[in-house]
Amino acid sequence: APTAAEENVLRWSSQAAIANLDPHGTTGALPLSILGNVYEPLVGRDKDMQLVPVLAESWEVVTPTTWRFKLREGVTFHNGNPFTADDVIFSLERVGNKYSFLRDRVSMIKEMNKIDDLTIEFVTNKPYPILPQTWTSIYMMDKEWAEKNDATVPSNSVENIESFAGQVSNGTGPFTVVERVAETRTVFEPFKDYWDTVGHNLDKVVYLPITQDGTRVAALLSGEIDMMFPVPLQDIERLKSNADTDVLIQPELRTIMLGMDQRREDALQTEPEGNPFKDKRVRQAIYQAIDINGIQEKIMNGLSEPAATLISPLLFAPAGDMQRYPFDPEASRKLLAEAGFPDGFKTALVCPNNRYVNDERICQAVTSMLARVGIEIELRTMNVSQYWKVVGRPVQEFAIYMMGWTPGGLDSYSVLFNLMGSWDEDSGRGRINNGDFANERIDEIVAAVESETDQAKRDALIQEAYQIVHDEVYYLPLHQQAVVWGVRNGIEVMQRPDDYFQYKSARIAR
Amino acid sequence: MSLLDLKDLKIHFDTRRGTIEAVRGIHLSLERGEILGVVGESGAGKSTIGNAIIGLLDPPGRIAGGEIWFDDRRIDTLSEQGMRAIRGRRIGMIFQDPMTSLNPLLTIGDQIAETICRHSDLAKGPAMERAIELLGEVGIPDPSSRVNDYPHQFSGGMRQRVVITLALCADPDLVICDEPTTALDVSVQAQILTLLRRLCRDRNVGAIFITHDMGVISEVTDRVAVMYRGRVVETGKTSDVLTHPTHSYSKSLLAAVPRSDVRLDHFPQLDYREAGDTRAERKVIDLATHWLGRRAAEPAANDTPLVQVDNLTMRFALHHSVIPSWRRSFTAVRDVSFEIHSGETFGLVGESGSGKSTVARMIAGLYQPSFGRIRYDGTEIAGPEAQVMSASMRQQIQMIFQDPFSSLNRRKRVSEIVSEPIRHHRLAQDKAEADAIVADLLEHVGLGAQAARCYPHEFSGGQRQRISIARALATRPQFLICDEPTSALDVSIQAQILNLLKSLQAELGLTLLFISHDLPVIRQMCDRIGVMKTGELVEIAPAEHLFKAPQHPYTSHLLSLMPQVAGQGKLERVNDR
Amino acid sequence: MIRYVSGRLAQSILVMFLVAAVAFSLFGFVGDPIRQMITEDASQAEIERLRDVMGLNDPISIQFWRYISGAVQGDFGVSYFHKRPVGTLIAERMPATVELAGLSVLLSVLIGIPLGVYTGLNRFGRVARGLMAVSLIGISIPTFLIGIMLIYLFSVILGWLPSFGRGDTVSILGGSWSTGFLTISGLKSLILPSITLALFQTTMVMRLVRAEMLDVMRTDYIKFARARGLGKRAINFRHALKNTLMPVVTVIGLQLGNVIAFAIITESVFQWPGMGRLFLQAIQQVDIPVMSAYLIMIAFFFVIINLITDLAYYAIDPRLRSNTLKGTANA
Amino acid sequence: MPETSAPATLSRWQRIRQSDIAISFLASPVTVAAAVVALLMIIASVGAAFIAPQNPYDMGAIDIFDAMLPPAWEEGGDARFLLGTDAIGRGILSTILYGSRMSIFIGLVSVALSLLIGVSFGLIAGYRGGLIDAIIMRTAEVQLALPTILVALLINGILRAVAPPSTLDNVAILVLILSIGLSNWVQFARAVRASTMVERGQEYVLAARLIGIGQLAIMFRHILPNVLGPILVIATLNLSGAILTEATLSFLGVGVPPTRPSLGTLINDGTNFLFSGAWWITIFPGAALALLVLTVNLVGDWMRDVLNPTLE
Ligand SMILES: Nc1ncnc2c1ncn2[C@@H]1O[C@H](COP(=O)(O)OP(=O)(O)OP(=O)(O)O)[C@@H](O)[C@H]1O
Ligand SMILES: Nc1ncnc2c1ncn2[C@@H]1O[C@H](COP(=O)(O)OP(=O)(O)OP(=O)(O)O)[C@@H](O)[C@H]1O
Ligand SMILES: [Mg+2]
Ligand SMILES: [Mg+2]
Repeated sequence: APTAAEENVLRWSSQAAIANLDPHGTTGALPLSILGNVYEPLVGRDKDMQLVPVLAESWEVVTPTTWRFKLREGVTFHNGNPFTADDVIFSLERVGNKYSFLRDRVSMIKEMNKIDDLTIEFVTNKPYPILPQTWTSIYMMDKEWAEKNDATVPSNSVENIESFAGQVSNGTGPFTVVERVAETRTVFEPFKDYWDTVGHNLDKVVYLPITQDGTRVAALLSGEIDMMFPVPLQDIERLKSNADTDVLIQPELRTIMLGMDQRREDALQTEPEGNPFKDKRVRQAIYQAIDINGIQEKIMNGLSEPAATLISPLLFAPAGDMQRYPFDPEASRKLLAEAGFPDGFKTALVCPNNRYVNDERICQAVTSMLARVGIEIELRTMNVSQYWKVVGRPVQEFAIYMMGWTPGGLDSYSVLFNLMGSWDEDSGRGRINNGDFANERIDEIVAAVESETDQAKRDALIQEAYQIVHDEVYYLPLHQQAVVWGVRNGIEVMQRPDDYFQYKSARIAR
Repeated sequence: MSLLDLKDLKIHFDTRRGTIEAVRGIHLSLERGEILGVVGESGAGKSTIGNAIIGLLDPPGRIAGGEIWFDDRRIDTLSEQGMRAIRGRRIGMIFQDPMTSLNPLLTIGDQIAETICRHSDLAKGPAMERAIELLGEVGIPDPSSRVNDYPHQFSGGMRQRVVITLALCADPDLVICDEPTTALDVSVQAQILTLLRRLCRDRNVGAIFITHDMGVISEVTDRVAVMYRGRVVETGKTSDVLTHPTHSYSKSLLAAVPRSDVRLDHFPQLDYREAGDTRAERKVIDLATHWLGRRAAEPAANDTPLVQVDNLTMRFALHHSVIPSWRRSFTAVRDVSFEIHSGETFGLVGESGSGKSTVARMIAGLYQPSFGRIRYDGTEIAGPEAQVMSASMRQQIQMIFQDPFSSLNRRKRVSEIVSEPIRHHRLAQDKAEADAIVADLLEHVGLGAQAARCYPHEFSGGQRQRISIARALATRPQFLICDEPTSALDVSIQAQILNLLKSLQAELGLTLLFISHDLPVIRQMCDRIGVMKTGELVEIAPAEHLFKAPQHPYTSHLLSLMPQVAGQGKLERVNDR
Repeated sequence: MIRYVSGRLAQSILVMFLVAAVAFSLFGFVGDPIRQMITEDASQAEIERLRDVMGLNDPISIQFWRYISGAVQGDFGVSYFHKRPVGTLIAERMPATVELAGLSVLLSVLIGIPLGVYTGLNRFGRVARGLMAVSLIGISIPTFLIGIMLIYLFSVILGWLPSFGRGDTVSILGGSWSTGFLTISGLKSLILPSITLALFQTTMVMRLVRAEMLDVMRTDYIKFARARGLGKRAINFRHALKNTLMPVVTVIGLQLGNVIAFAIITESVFQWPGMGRLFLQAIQQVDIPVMSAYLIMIAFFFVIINLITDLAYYAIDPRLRSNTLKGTANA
Repeated sequence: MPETSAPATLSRWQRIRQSDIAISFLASPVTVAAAVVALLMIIASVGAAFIAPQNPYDMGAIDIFDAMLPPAWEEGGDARFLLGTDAIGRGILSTILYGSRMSIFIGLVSVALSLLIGVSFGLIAGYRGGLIDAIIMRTAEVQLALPTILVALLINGILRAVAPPSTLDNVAILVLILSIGLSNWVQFARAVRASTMVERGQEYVLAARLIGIGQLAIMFRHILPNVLGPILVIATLNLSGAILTEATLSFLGVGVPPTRPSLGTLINDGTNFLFSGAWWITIFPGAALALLVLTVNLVGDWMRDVLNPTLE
């Protein structure tokens, strides 16, 4: 065995500790991404976000409501058990547990039929064209192991159950967890019997969470860690100018936007009385008063992609062809005057202050830009745990609010259904349409897209919906932020737009 | 060469209001084995000299001129380091105030033992044994258990004895005693004086003895210096000065010494005023027109005694415990009963630690008696059926505390301290009137209206005692408890104040409970006297009766020990039985 | 004595109950736990379902009752966020915090008291005045700034000390306690955070001791102690210092409690795996079981600390032991 | 006994000049300097609207393209912004001026609040003892266990529920003052109580009781001046704590709005830029705060000494 000095140890850091190793016990993007090195889904994504087979070799739609998945052969769990259809059924049932917070992801399943050990059929309640996309972070567990260790249900705080799987892992992934000290570190080692060939040359990976941005940057600078993300935008220069470190940058998938209250008769904290946001001219005036390039240059250090609509062109290529309304305070003032506000009006904006990259600063900049066309804004920012409560249904305490959205399954449908459709309590359509605008045509498109399997037709419908939102200025899209990783020289990692760090693609150059 | 030489010593206090010349160039010298008495006006600078010798002047005091020589070395210029080698070891010091001289957080034994350890090579254990021995020598009963007590558990006189022990425990060559026996009963006082004398004679120790008690001066000192306003006005052999004073201040002082042989109507008072004294002329009070004479309501004259004390018992818990047998308590007052009639002065004498102050405090309502009851003017104020004292009753009962140092709030000006009762009981129409009353009261206790602006720490011991008296008088009380009211006062001021009390009594029927160790004063002041010993009241008798024919052996023992001033007629001792 | 202590402990149950009650009544203001746990694109129906399942739709009083009846049996629930029993979570993080807090309070006492004595004695000395001014730096610069600057200097530029974490720890006491005091890296890791944390308290202790020293040095018993020729050390430390201790003990007690309970900023800056971070996380994640248990524990902590401080008063000042004044205050 | 006599008639000004406080104040040049600096800072912040080159609270006047400018004397600096600008283009100098007003106000008022509550409770608990003491001290323990953050959220929640929306701005400040004030009273209470327990047995207290002075008056007029020493120390030290806590609370959305930054918020934000070289965002406000704290403490030290007449 190599001695400690020769070992290739990769120490890296990000914001949050892995609270729990149970792959079905968390919904956080970071823990799920880290666990992705230990556990694997049936279907994954490559670095361009394209679907790739992982534990499923292939899948097909048998009928609009029936999917057949063919499982990979020769896959074993870390404990040596073979991976079979039973494990899939077990895992999906486990995810569907009453207390699971991921239950949404499998609630469309009506039944699961094991055809043979490596084939399985899923029947959905209604056509569900994005089934594989939805499951990219549903990880497979070993049924036998779980049953033996009494880990058949994920941990939950209602029945005070702590799952065994929360502390010990047994996946099929390329790495195993060998040591864990709460809040301090998690140590991974390669899994020798991994089914796939791997390109990495690591002997050990140590994950060291560091919450504070400054400390994390310092740790990279001082050489205590080899790689970390996210890098605060203002520290990019510092890492670049340091001889031993560098940064990797990629656009992210999330789109940041502003929404407005278009439901209340009297918008909150708005003077004069009434709801100016019901008037499209006002919405457009606000749109055109925002200097997105200024924000990009001064607040995002040039690292943002101004967005013309609610989805990244990486996820929906036609979005790249759409154009923003130009920044034009003159036009904006004129529109306001036409709408009956020649002297502007007073209103309020709520923003999170620890959710998106430089969220608070963006809102301050917007506040100042709007002030220049006469819209006086009362800005309130808060921590995200407060934020969702204030902004989300049913409280919706805002006049203008900020929000960022990465579509679930990376498909436009999620945007259409959640953000653009009008609120429908039964189906949950328009759930995140917090501003509560309603457009019949969009609702029709949502319904059509849901079961449209012809890709071209579907894309056309989606584009039409985006166009309506643009024309009616229902939202004020801002930009896609960037993913920035800091690395020490000599470390090669594959950066992905979804911030997933796959150990199997990392190399340490000697 | 003499042991101690003060050459033209000047001491100044630079205060915010200007410089106070406390000592204005004095010359004094002291031989080995000699005892020098220092007497004089309260505030004359006696304590200041003592402090200066040992290098511990209170800031902002400073030696403004002159030299101090000790054992052929000049010591006023010594470094702190150098002084430390002298203090305690070569010069022992007893400060005027025994109550605050002891660290409240350390036991008596610890404080003595640490001093012994510091100045000898005894280990802690033997030092503690020595401490017990020394405490026994100064007459603390049961010293081996009381070494573990804390200062607040000791009576004033007992603390004073501890302080004496502390000053003497390292066998110094010079002791400075600043009123070492004021809080002591005559028997302990005699014991201490003998001890000091023996020390000086046998071991050739020099002593400076600051006191107001002419009897003590006459009994122990070899030479005496009389001080007035920062100067030594007269020095000489004790017997010469006491019998043939030359300076007129000395004369006025001696004239005021209370007689122990006959009872007089008033204390003799002779005023001496130096040219240049800015203080106002001493005023004779006319109670018919004076503020103090204005009374809210005359007490109904009836036959019931004003104060009635029945079976009073006080127990102090020494050790708390859940387990009853572990609890220790100390019975300071046991089964004391007496009554005081309206317009009378009731004296309380007795050995130090016998519970006099405790009785006084219980009557004043400051301590809750463990058993027994107290009635004031017919109303029960302590006991099983006690009522809450009304404001007017509060106004009627006042007390002068034994310790003038700690009974004044150190953060308040004298004006606030004295005017507080006036303001509280709304005895003045407005602030101006209150201020006038305060000024007047301060004049009458011999401080001068200027004093109102100062803080207590700026005063000498006797001056503080007078502030305390002024405060007690400010409510125009009906019943005044005096716990050693004049112990720190020179006899001339003492006479002035006691005369004031007497005239208040004569014209307004003031009732007094008078606690003192000074038997001549007691004789002059009291109508009836109670004698206390170890918590019990052993005898009550009319004053003259008691002095002439004491009943209890303890009483006669006390009387026999009364120090005598040379030149005054000896007390005719009537043997008991 | 025994009765006093047991009485106080009995009162502490009331305190803990009250803390739990207050805590529960304010959880409504902290945020919505479900939203913290679920994916952002979860459906409304799913959110409602989970609310129901988790009992969050029940009236607060019922939730409180449920919690308290569990707590009485020693069951503080499972964390929403960590999905682990709250007791375990706290126990895991306790050693880190206690060691850091203990060390920094110790530092502040060991440095603050001598400096306080010194500055009190040399009121007008140049060094003393300098110290007084410098000491203010510790409190006028925010903790996080000090922390970051220390990291920058000692980790990034000099590379002497680790910038985060606890270093290597060793399990002692049968594995129930992990200590950083027994390894080199553990000790090195303690340096920066404990200095950061100790700065404020050192200033506080120093200034308090100085203030009290100034008063005490003017008392008659100190003068008399000097007149007896006692040594400088005996006077300054045995006589004077002891008389300054009441407020100092009070404040040290409170600070120790505060540091253990809420050393959030220091723990965050240095990624110290302690209870402060656990609590901050709990607030951000609206992790009600953790918050409640934590607050109850802290309440108990303060009860104990205050009890010890009160006992210390009696140990320090014999005058408090005498009962002459009891009940007479209103006579 | 002092015999230097003061002239009988003094003009008011003379009397003020001759008062103890004035004399000792003028005798201490450091204190005078500190007081002058503190006063200047307070005046500057109150008069920020007249002194500051820009109005950082006027969002319309802020230009994002001015963001992150270094101080005027550095390369790339702009003469309009003497001390540089922050991340959204506010002049640091102007923001310090405007921000200290908020910070000083919140700091002073909240410390005064905790002082008031703490000293009163401490005196009562220490003087009365028994049941009252137990109740007050147990309340204190409940308070201790609740961190400022939660108290702030609670008060915020309650006030927002009861206050009309138009007053929400002021509510934010009220929330800050109340929550910081309420979180800190225990320190004062316990320190005062400790000293009061000792003082209440002193003879001067007995003397006051004898006069018949009420318990409250004894506590506040007699005992309080004697236990004030540690209190002033704690109070002056708490001032900076309060100012910085305010910034921490803003993070939760209960503080001042980010468009009206306080000194604390400014420092807080600025730390994010330390590594990137934009030191001015945090260093200048930090220095302003340090200066304020320093001067307040110097004046506090002096005041402590003046209130103690035995120190000359
Ligand atoms: N707080 C206390 N705790 C315990 N014992 C006490 C306390 N106060 C007084 N004593 C004891 O009670 C006894 C009587 O004390 P008290 O002060 O009444 O004596 P006294 O007659 O006034 O003596 P002196 O003439 O010396 O002042 C003494 O033995 C003293 O030690
Ligand atoms: N700290 C001080 N500040 C100002 N003046 C002081 C101070 N201490 C003492 N004095 C003054 O010095 C003078 C002498 O005081 P000292 O204590 O020596 O008098 P004394 O002769 O001992 O009087 P007594 O017999 O009353 O004790 C007094 O007039 C007093 O007012
Ligand atoms: Mg004297
Ligand atoms: Mg007595």
